[in-house]
Amino acid sequence: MDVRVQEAPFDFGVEAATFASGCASSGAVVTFTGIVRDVADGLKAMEIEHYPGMTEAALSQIASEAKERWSLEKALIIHRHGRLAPGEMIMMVAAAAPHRKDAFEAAEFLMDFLKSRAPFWKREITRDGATWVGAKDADEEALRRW
Amino acid sequence: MDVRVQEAPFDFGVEAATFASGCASSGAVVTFTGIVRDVADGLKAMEIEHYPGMTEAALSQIASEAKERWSLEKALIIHRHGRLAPGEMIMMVAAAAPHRKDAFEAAEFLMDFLKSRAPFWKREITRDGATWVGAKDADEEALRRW
Amino acid sequence: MDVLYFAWVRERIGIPRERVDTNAATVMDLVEELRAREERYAAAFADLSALRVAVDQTLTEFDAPISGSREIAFFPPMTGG
Amino acid sequence: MDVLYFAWVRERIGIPRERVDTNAATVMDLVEELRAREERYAAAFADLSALRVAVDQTLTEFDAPISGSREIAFFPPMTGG
Repeated sequence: MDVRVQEAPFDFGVEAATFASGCASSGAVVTFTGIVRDVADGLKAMEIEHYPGMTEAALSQIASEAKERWSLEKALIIHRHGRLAPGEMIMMVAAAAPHRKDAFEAAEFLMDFLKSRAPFWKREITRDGATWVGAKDADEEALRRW
Repeated sequence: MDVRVQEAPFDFGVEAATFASGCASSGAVVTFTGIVRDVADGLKAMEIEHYPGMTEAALSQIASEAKERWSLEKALIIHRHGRLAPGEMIMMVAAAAPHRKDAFEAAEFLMDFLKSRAPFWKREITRDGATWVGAKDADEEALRRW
Repeated sequence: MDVLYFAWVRERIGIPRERVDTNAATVMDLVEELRAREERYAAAFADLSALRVAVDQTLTEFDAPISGSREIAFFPPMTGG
Repeated sequence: MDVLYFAWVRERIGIPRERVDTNAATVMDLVEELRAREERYAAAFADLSALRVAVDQTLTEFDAPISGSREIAFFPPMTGG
């Protein structure tokens, strides 16, 4: 289990390959990557604030729970904070399991908890100023599945 | 949309990174990778037979349907055939969408159809000989979701 | 038309493909003709619930018409992914 | 104890953290004390349904006890991932 909270960019290709290459007893690897969308609404940057200490603890707990519930061989969470430009990768999760259903479910579980139970707050910077991103009802709803 | 059927290995890290880096308008990228399991049951190799011509057509059709149903920005399927050693990657799919739910669902859809509607047949080679892998009821069941 | 066999169907029949001259109207008619040929065909086509068929590279059912088709393929349930 | 503020709660109150001497028994008691201090606190804590609280870095409810706790954090619903 590997949890990293960092300001620096990460290399998705290298992380995904390294994760998958150590999964010979698993068979199924799912990754999710979140990217700052570069859409035509004048977004200049995404700023991500977090709660040092609690963030690492919350992510480790989420990863442990996923690992136990789906008998994962491995789980990985990388989440950045600070200022990110459009097109930059915000975070990734990866889950390795013997069967695809477990790998998919575990990755979705990790994402659903990251969205609304890990202490990160996103702020969008546009030409018109800065706006805190609001929590979505759909994200809270998604947690009920688990 | 990118569909590749090949005997040669592929570089998962490079493919995943290339796929994700071209997804600036998407926000959510999900990948799935299938690996020949290296378990303690004496598996020496996995041989994958396919139906040249029909394979490419079936994968393209599955990818097109996924792209349409979930408004994907991009979809990728790579599937190998021939003889693979334990630990080698068999295949990967990737899906890029504006929101994570769509990216996850599309990737699961691609996998469910690959499992039992794309003309591949797996054979396990062990010390005791060769055995064709049987289709699983659970895989047929999984298709009903869509 | 060309008739193709894959996986254990290919192994049981002993060849990957052959040219078949037939007036069979449906896949099932063709299966009956093949079954009547030789024991290895009868063995391969003994349990149709364990087989799948594609006509001109599209999955279909055993009652599908095949007149005018170029390529019929028989194989076990697929195990991709 | 240390009281921490994040995101727009931090902006509204104007500081990221402060030392608070309190005999508050629950989170809610602490909120009432802070509200009574100054307008900026009253504004930040006006709508508790828009706030979340963590006691010693664990998410909890506003009726949770805080005696003996070292660190209370207030923030809006999280938006990670």
